[in-house]
Parts: sequence; structure tokens; C-alpha cells
Amino acid sequence: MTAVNARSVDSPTSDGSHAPLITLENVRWHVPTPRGLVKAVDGVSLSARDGEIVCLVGESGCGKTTTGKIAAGLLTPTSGRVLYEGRDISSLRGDDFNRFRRGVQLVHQDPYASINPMHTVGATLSAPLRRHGFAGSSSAARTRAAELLDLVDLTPSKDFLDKYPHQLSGGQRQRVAIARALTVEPRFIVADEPVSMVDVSIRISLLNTMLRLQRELGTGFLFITHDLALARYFAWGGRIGVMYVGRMVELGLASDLVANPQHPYTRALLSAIPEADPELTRRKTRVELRSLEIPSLLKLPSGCTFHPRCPQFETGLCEVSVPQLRAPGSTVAELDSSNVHAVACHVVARG
Amino acid sequence: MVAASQSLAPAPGISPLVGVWHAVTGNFVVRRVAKALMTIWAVATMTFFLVRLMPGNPIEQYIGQLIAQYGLPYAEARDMAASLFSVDLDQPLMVQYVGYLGKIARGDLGMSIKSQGAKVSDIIVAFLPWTIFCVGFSLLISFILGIALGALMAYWRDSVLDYALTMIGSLLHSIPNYLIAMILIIFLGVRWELLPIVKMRGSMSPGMQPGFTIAFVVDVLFHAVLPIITYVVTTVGTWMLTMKASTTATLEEDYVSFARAKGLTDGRIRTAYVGRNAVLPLFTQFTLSIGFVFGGSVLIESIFVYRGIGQVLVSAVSGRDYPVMQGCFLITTASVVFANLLADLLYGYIDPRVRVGQ
Amino acid sequence: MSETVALPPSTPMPGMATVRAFGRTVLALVRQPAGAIGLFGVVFFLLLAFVGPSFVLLDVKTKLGKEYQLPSSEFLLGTDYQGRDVFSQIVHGGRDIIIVATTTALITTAIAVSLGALAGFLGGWFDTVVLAIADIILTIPQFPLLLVLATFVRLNNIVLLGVLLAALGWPALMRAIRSQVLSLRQRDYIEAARCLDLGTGHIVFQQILPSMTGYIAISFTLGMINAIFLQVGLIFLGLVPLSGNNWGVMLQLAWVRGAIFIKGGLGYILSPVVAISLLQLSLIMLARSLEEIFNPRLRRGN
Amino acid sequence: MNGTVASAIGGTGVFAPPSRFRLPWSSAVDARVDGSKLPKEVVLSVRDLTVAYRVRRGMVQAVRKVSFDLRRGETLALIGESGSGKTTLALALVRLLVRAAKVTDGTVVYQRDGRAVDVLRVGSDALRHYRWNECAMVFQSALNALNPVLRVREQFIDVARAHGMTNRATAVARTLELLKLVQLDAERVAGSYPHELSGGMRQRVLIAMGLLLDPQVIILDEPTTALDILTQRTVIDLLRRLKEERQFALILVSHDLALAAELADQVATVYAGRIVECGSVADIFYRPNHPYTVGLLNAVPTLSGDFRSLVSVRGQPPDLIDLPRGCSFLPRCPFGTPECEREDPHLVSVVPGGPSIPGAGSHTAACFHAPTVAKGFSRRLQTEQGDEVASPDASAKRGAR
Repeated sequence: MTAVNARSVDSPTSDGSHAPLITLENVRWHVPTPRGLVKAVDGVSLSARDGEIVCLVGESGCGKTTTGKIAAGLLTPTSGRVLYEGRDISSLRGDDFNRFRRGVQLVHQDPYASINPMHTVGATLSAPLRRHGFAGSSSAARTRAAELLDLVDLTPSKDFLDKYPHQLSGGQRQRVAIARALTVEPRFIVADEPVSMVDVSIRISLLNTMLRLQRELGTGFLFITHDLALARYFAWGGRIGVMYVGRMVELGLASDLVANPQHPYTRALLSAIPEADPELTRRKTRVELRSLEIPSLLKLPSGCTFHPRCPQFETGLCEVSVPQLRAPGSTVAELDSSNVHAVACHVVARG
Repeated sequence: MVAASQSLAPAPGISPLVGVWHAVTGNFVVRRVAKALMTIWAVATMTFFLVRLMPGNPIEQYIGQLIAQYGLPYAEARDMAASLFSVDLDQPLMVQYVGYLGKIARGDLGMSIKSQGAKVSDIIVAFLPWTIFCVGFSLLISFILGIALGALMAYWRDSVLDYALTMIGSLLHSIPNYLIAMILIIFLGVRWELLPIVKMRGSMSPGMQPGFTIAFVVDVLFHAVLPIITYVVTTVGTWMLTMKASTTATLEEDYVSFARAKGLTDGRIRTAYVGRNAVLPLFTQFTLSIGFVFGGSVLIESIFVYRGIGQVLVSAVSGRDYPVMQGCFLITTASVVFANLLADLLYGYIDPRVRVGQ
Repeated sequence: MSETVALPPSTPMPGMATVRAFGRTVLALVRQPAGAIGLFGVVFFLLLAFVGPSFVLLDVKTKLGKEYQLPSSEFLLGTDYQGRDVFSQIVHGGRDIIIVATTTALITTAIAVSLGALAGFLGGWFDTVVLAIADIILTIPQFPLLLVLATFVRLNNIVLLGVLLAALGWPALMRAIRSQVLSLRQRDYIEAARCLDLGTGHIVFQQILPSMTGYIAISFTLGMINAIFLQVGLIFLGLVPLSGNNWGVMLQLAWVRGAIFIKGGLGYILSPVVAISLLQLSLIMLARSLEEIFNPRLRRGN
Repeated sequence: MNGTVASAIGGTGVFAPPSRFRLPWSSAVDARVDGSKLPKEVVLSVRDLTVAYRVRRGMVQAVRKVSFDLRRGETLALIGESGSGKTTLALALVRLLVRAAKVTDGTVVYQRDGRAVDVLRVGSDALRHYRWNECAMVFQSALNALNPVLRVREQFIDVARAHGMTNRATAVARTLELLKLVQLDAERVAGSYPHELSGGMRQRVLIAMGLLLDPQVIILDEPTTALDILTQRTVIDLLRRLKEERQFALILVSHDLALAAELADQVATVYAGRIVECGSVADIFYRPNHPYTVGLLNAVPTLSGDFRSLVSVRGQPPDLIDLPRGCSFLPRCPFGTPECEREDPHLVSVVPGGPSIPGAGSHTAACFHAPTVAKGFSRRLQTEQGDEVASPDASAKRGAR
């Protein structure tokens, strides 16, 4: 809970030396439906180094959850690759695959749906511990489960082991879900809106617990949220990616992206977010959009998908070609390994 | 079908053929009609092959019987059987099958074995309307009554009325309909002699001239009243209890509280907001119950000696009159399929969410 | 921490969750008046049909002059057209009915659960085909179909009868199971189990099956109710060759022999009617209570 | 757009001030209240409102002795976490509580044109009139608030007809005007079924419906919760504009502090069924006196300004069936003393001699340690130029970056 900012000092993000732990390479998730092809994710590239925090921000339907599930190996992208420690996960077999499977875990949004109501907390945690040999006996599993509960601040842990989910609050359940992810000692956790269903008053403590895990265990996070303020708080030392209808439109260091947004969509988003400070929020300058309509995934606009709403729209350019995510003055290839601030916008890229 | 598929442009990115396929299967009406036709086809096919392929093949049996009883030569007996069963025995099985389907499509269901010279289609035309009248009328009464009582129970939840009706509903629902029929006869007809049970047999009194006269209508109702009571009594409980559950759930919907917040009148809320939404899930059940009640007519008509298609089927089965049996069964199924289709299309009309097609 | 170790291990044995779910269900049932009555009724009829015959001898002796007697202290439920004791026939007549019903329900549930689960899990063409077949069978009126089939198949074997009834009875239950599996399959906790690589066996037996016990129990009960309705109907129409002693045969004999027109025959004809009705009522109350326990839509809000 | 709005409101067309205003309250004589004691500008005056309902485990104390005054054109935000009783409180104001819940104490006095009634005691006709004509409440879940089997147009006409607007053409014209006012494609939306509209569209339809009869009070329960950020912004801006133009009093029920910061004049924090602090929006955000308010403020991250490390309110939200003895916030409170366990503190003015009923011009808090709490709170206040008055605490934590 203290010295959160210290993360930025020892976080490996500040130098680019580590090889990425997990990489999404131009992944697509296109689903055929009776009413047409839904392009839920349309060419997203992203990588995270060991222990790094990356946030994915966007409104509902932007593909952030699907991207998260692809990263966790729960969905196979219709095209593109997912690399874990540099190797394509679709080619991993046997022990190699298990290493990946255990290495990347998912925490769901809804703690009321993500824990089986028929099992006690102890049973929920014991199953993966036994299955993957982290505990040889059921008593060892119980001991380890208690340790994990301590680790996620569910104390005294003994009180929680024999409880059923319905005896717990939303926040407590979400802690159990995190503890369950930790049973297999993952190196990377995809957290899909983990606090959106938890009371405001205790959201931050959950985030602080996760930040402590990152600090103490070196677990990396892909934090998916619609709330830029939460993303800014959680990813202060890491990066934020902003998604809009299936594509990444801006990617950069959290502090930089929020303070100095480049893409018109990010700017609109930042200017629209209400803040818990009456003076501040009532004085904010708004970015006016040209349209309020959110495009249907079945019928995406040509060129840049944001062009029908974009205040900086230029005829003959934006509706014609799809802008690539690139940092002004750098090539696309450099993106992974550096902390550049990249934008997918013709107008911004032109400078 | 073509028009329907053309009106929906194939989705971009999918081959036109797939697009047409999706448009056809995506259209609610087209899909429902196709399903209905397929069911009738499946039943026709099943009865055909049952008659032809089962051990103790009735055609062979009948030929044998003709030879044994009347001393007919084999060829003559065979021709007679063929005309009765409305098949051509000289053709390969598949050709016979196709010919059989063709004849069905033209309404030719063969001849009766027992009542010599009677066309099966004529028998069906004479008896089917009575069953449809009786079952249809009962279903309608029972559905409406059940919905009204169920809604009442939901509004007066936990009242004495609710408990009493729930008890009665469960009780009636649990007793098989033929037992109810027997109980009615035993007590109303025999023990207490409240109804002239023997005179009530048949679908109308002998000598009654069909027509739209008061005497005729009264007579028809007089003969149908016991079957109708039986059908209604044995089905109303289900509607009541289902409607109660559905209404209770609907009452808790946000749009109902919101309608109250808007100060709408109670009458309007009960009908357009609660009632209409609560009835929707009952429609799917309604379609299922049509087949059940129609099928149950076999027993009920036998017990009350009501001259409907069910009784014809029972006597055809016990008399091994295969063409009649085959025809009755096919037509019974077709009626149920048709009724289901109607109910489904009506449902599509009532619920705008279905109309759009999923 | 040492205290924690000393505590009894709570890691479930395979299938333990299912057993525990079953126990919870029975408890919840007994707490509801309707469920308790239903459960009591079913247990009563099971005892009557399977234990009763050891205490009550079946009366097969024709007693001239004692035909069609009303219930008395000598004949608790009166006598039949041959002067035989109706009560003993009732005690002995439940066995076959319950065996056929149980056989049917077992097979029905087995088909429904396996096909429903497979259709729900596999989806695709398998789902489409199974669903289409189920829809067709559901649409065909069952009783006429059974009549037609009865002319081709000799239904003198009670197990065969059970199989035939089950062959027609599975679709409705299959659809219920399928939609349940479909909704369970999408639960986040199943996805979490996949993510943790807990294995198909664990997912099916520890995560899904325990949540399905309720639906399976309801399916089983409804299967029994339907089987009793159909088999007694078939016997009553004389389509199942008369053999042995059961309530359906009693009903048919009483009806054909005209017991309704004879004052003393009241006990004879009403006994099987009441027995069948009470058994059905018990089963239905049981099914309804189970539904109320497992279907949150029907549960009373708190 | 502005032109149409102004003419729609100021003009004498379909939006003429309703002359049909007549309280059919003469039938409910005992509900009439002596309005002379109420200040003229107060439209809703709630006193000691208490709501409880029974569940299997016991009695839920959902709302406990809530009092406040709401003035014409004023916006009051009720802020609290889920289960704090804020929604039950709102529902009680229009008497739409679930069957099991009962108002066990208190009054809700509604005043218009110098006439006043106790809403909790009026008869059913008068109540029906009060709902929507006088006070419109829009529920939390916009997704389910519309009847799925009726077109939007029909649902507007239903409301109009229920309140005596029998001319269908007039009602339709008004509906279309209002739908335009909330920036919807009026013709298309009016002819749609609810499932054909997005969440944001439905929310705006509900707001338009709320304006149909020009009520004095509008209650909105979590109006932006399920919406996307850009849609949220549209709704917020719309509400701000509408309430300025039409001068209705607004009660916002939300867990979202930011929404209150955007729209409210008065803010009340609700904890365990009680208002624990109420004051002007500036009072609450810059000079909070209750530890719960402070806790909430410290738990919400902001986008602009400095990066602060945040702390949640410790512990769990309270169990309304089994409330702790004394102050119900005590188990989560960092300021607790033995005194807090003895008695549940009353809501009193934090300014000596000020009014103790929440409402315009008062700042009240229910805490024995209010002065200490207020002194301990410090928060960067951004001045107009953007330079800030940072707390020593925050600057210490700012760290390397």
C-alpha cells in the first residue's frame, strides 16, 4: 500500500533489455455469424516482458476481453500468433505446453460467476494444487491454500478455507479468484475488469494487493479495464494500450499516454471521463465527436474505423487506408522492444 | 422460399451460397415450415417401412388371410392387397415408397380392410372433425381459464385462494386423464345418475341433421361435454401453475415496477405489461400440449365412446386394419404438426423479439 | 499453520461433490411441506410394492357368493368379480408398474443426459441432428404412436415395454439437459478450470455434474410420471397382453367386466384408480419441489 | 440544436406549461399537510423516513431515519456503496418498495404551488397522479425498464393516456419532440422495440419519458452505470443542460463519486441506511467531515493532476440485518473511540448553530469526531490556473516520478 511509485524504479520496463515473456503478433478473432462476419479483434500486436504491467483500455465491444482470452490461450486466434517465451503456443506440446498453461492465468470480471458455488474455498484452491503437483497430499494442499489466502490478504485464512462462495462478499470472492490463479505460480495474469463488480470503497485495496503481488512475486499483469483512471493508477510504471472496435489505436507508457494523449479517440475518452473533483471535472474541455454512434462490428467503417466520429477526419485519407500503429519517426518493428508512444492515426503520424 | 432468401442480401465476406443458406435457415417462418414438413415426412416414412419391413408384415398376412379364408388365387389376393394398401407390390421397395409418398400427397390413403370398400380418406374426413372440435375447444377453454386463474394466483400470492388453487392444480395435473374420465362416468353417470351416460355416447344423436341450428349445436355440445370436461380438468392445472410462475417472475421485472412508477393504470399494467409478457413462455408449452392432448383423445374417446379419430384408431389397431391405422396415425400427426406450426407463427407475431429472427 | 495441517483434509474425493449435492437436495426437500409429502408418498409406495408382498399373500381363490363386495373388515378394499380380495391385489400390483416406470426413467435419463450433454458440448452438426430428431419425436403424439408400434412389437416383456417408452420419452428431458449444459458450459468457473488445466474428468465430475444433479433428479421423476401414464393407458386399451397382476390390469378387468355398473364393484374399480393417482401425485409433488429448489425463477424471493 | 431546445421549452407549442395541473388530492383529506411551515422553494421534504423488510435471517434495516429537504431546481446526489440502502430510499419516495418492505416511520411531504401532501399517506388515485406527473423515477437498469413487446411510441402514449392526455396525435408529437431533445433519431426510435436500441439509447429514451409530463422532481438511479464512457458523457451533458433549462429538482442515486461531482448541488453520503454526511458539492469533496466520505474520496483514482497512492476504506460493507452497536461505521473507522460504541451519532451541523436537516445551506455530519476528521483531510485543490495546493502527505508520496 505504500510507495507504489517505487515500482517504476525497479520495474524492468524502463530498460528494454528483457525479451518479451508473451507476445501477440497481429492476432485476429473473426467469428462467422448468420448475420455476417464479426471482427471482434482485428490485428492486435502487443507484448509484455516478465513482471511487466500492461493495461488494455477501451469501451465495451472493443475486443479487449477477447484479446485477453487469446493471450491466456483460451481462444485460438483466427489468424496471427501468440508467443510464450518466444515460441508459438500452438506448436507447444507436452511439458512445454503445460509450462505455458500454468504460466499464464486469467482472473474473470464477475467473481459471482467465476467460482463454482458448490465448492468450498479450500476445495477450489486444492484442485489445481493437487493436479499440478504443487501439493502431494490433501493436507499439504490445505496448508498451501491457507498460505495463498494470506498472500491475497484474506486473513485469518483458516476462517475462509471452509467457506462457500455465497458466504463471501464480492471483494472477498475476487481475492479467492486471484488466489486460485496463483496456485499454479503463474508468471503472467490476465485480469479482465477484476474490480468493476466490486464496491467502490474497496476497489483500490484489491488493486493494491495485485500490485504487491507484482512487486513481491514478479508476476506480470495484463489488466483489462474500461476505466482509464484505474488503468493509470494500476499501470503507473507500465504501459497502457487503448483499443477501439477491434484495433489498438494508441500504446504508450501510462504516465505519458494519460498526460499527453495523441490519438483523437484517446483524447475524446480522456476529456469525457467524469472525475471525482467538482472543480476539475466541470472545467474540463471536451472533445466534440462528429457522431455518437458506435459502429457495429458487423459493418465496420472503411479505413480508420474511428473516422465517422473523428474530429480530425480528413477526406480522402482516413476513410481510405487503415492507419498502422507506429511511433512518429520510428518503424513498426521497433514497437515491442521500446517504450515508444505509438499511435494509429494518419493525421497524428503526419505531425 | 426463393423470395425470402433473395430479400436478405448475403453478408459480406461469406460466399453467396452460404449467405443464401443462412438467409433461408435464418428466416423464422421458412425454418418452421421446413420443420413441419420434415416431421410429416418422417412419420409417413416410418409407417411405410413399419408395414413393409416388420416381421409379420401385414400385407403378407392379409394375402395369406385372403387365400385361406376366401380361397382366392395368390395373384388375385396380391392385387387386392396392393389396392387396399395403396402400393404397387411389383415395384422395387424404393419405387413403392416414392409412389406411396405421391399418393399421400394427393390424399389417397388406401382402403379399409374391415369396412370393405371404404376409402381411408373418407373415414378420416368423417371422424377427424369431431376430434379437432373437441380437443381444440377444450384446449382453448383450458388455456384461457388456466391463464386467468394463474394470473389471479400470482396477484394474490400466499392467499387462501392461491393455496387452494395450487393444491387443486397439482392434484388434477397428477391424475391421468383416462382415470378422470372413468371417475366422471362412475360418479356422474352411474352412482349419482346425474347424466344419461349411455345417451351421451357418440358425437351426436342418431337422426340429428347437421346444420347451423340451435338443436344441432346443443346436441353436439351435449355429446362432447364429458370429453371436454376431462380435457379441461386434466390440463388446466398445468396452465394455472405455469402461468402463476410466469406472472410472478414478470411482476418482478423492472419494466413492471417502472410502469407503476409512471403512474399507469392498474388495468393497463395487468394486460399490456404483465399479462402479455407472462403469457409468452406459455406458448411454447402450448404447442407441446397440443400433441399430448390430441394423442390422449385415443383413450378418452374410447372411454366415452365418442366417435372421433382416436376411437377409429383404437378399433383399427385392435382389428388390425392397417391401412386405416396408418392413415389415422398420419393424419393425427399432421394435425398436430399443423397446429404447432400455427401456434409458433402466432408466437412470432406476438413476441417482436422472435419476429426479427435470431 | 500447524493447526491447519491437523484439520481433516477437505479435498474432495472424486464424486464427493455429487454425493454432497445429493445430500443437500434431500435436506432441502424435507424442509418443504410439498417435498416432504412427495418423498413420503414415493417411499410409501416403494415399501408397499416391494416389501408389502412378503406380508400380504395374493388372493387367487375364487369365492362364489362373495363377488363385488364393498370394503369391509374382512376385505379391506372389497372384492373383485370372482370374490378375490382387492387389497391383496393392490399390494401385489404396484411392483410391475414401478419397475417399468423406473426402467423407463433410467433409460430415458441416461439417453437424455448423454445426448443432451454431448449436444451441448459438441454443438455443430451433432447438436443440429439430435435436436431435429428430438423435435420430430416431440411433435408426434406419443400415445397413437405407441398404439401403432404395439401392433408390430409384442409388449409382453416389462423391460421391453420400458425400453420402448424410453425410446419415445427422452426428447423433452434431453432438451432441458442440453440447455442446462449450454448455460453451464459458458460459466466463468468452467473457463477458469480450463485455464488451470484441471482436466476433462475434473470439469465433468467436479464442476458440471454436481450442478446437474437437480436436473437429473427432476428428469428422472418426470420420466417415471410419463411412463406410468403411458403404460397404464396401453394396458387399459388391452394392447399390452394381460399377464401377471398389476394396477393397470385390475383397471382394465374392472372396466371390461362392468364393475362400474355394480354397486359392490366400487371398491374394486376405485382402488387401482386411487393407487395410481396417489403415486402420480407423490411423484409430481416431488418433481415440483425439486424444481422449486433448483430453479431460481420459481423460488420465492426473500 | 440549441435553437430547437430553447423553442421547445420556452415556446407555447406542445411544451406549454401544463395547465392540467390539478391535484386530485381533495379525496385524501388526511394526507394534506399544513404547508405553511415549509419554505416555498422546497418541493420535497423528507423526515425520519425509515424502511425495513423481513428476510429469513431477520429484519433488514434498509433506511434509517433519513431526513432532507430538496429545493426547486436543485440536484441532490445520494452516494453510497451497494447495499447502503440508497435505492430503497429512492423507491420509498415514490412508494414503489417491494412487497416485503414497509415504511415504518416518517413522512415524505411534497409541495407544489403552496399546497402540500404527505406522499406516504395519499390514496391510490392521488398516488398515481403523483408518480410521473409530479415525480418521475427512472430505474437503474435501463435495459429492462422498457416493455419488450411494445414499441417505444406506444410506451410514451401509455404514460400520456394514463395522465389524461387523451389526444394521440398530441402525445405522439410531444414524444417526437422529446426524443429529439435527447438527441435521438426520433422517428426511428419511436417506431422501434426496446431490443433494437442500444443501452445508451434506451437510457436517453427513459430520460425523455421522464420529461413527458414536466414533473417537478426527477429521480435517477445509477443513470450512467451500464453505459460506455462516451455515451455516459452524452447523458451527463444532456442532464446538465436539461436541468438548467427546465428547472426540475433532481435526485441522483449512484455509487459513482464522479457523477456527483459533475452534476450535484448537494451531496449526501449514505452508509448503512443513513445519511452520514450531507453538504454542498464543494463541502463534500473539499471539506468532508465524516470518515466514510473521506474514505470514499481517498479510494477513487483521478486522471488529471498528481499521481497519488490510494487506500480503500478498510473492512467490508455493513450487514444491514446485524448492525454493529453504536456508530455503524465504527468497525471500518480509523477514528473510532469507546464513545462511538456507546451511541449512534446524530446528524448535526458541522458549523456551530447551522441547520441540522440536510438541505441547501447546511453541512451536516453524523460523527463525534467530525472536527478531527475535517482537520485531517487534505487534498490538492486545483486553482483556476492549474497550480495546486498539495497536501504534505501527497507530496511526500509523489516519489521519483
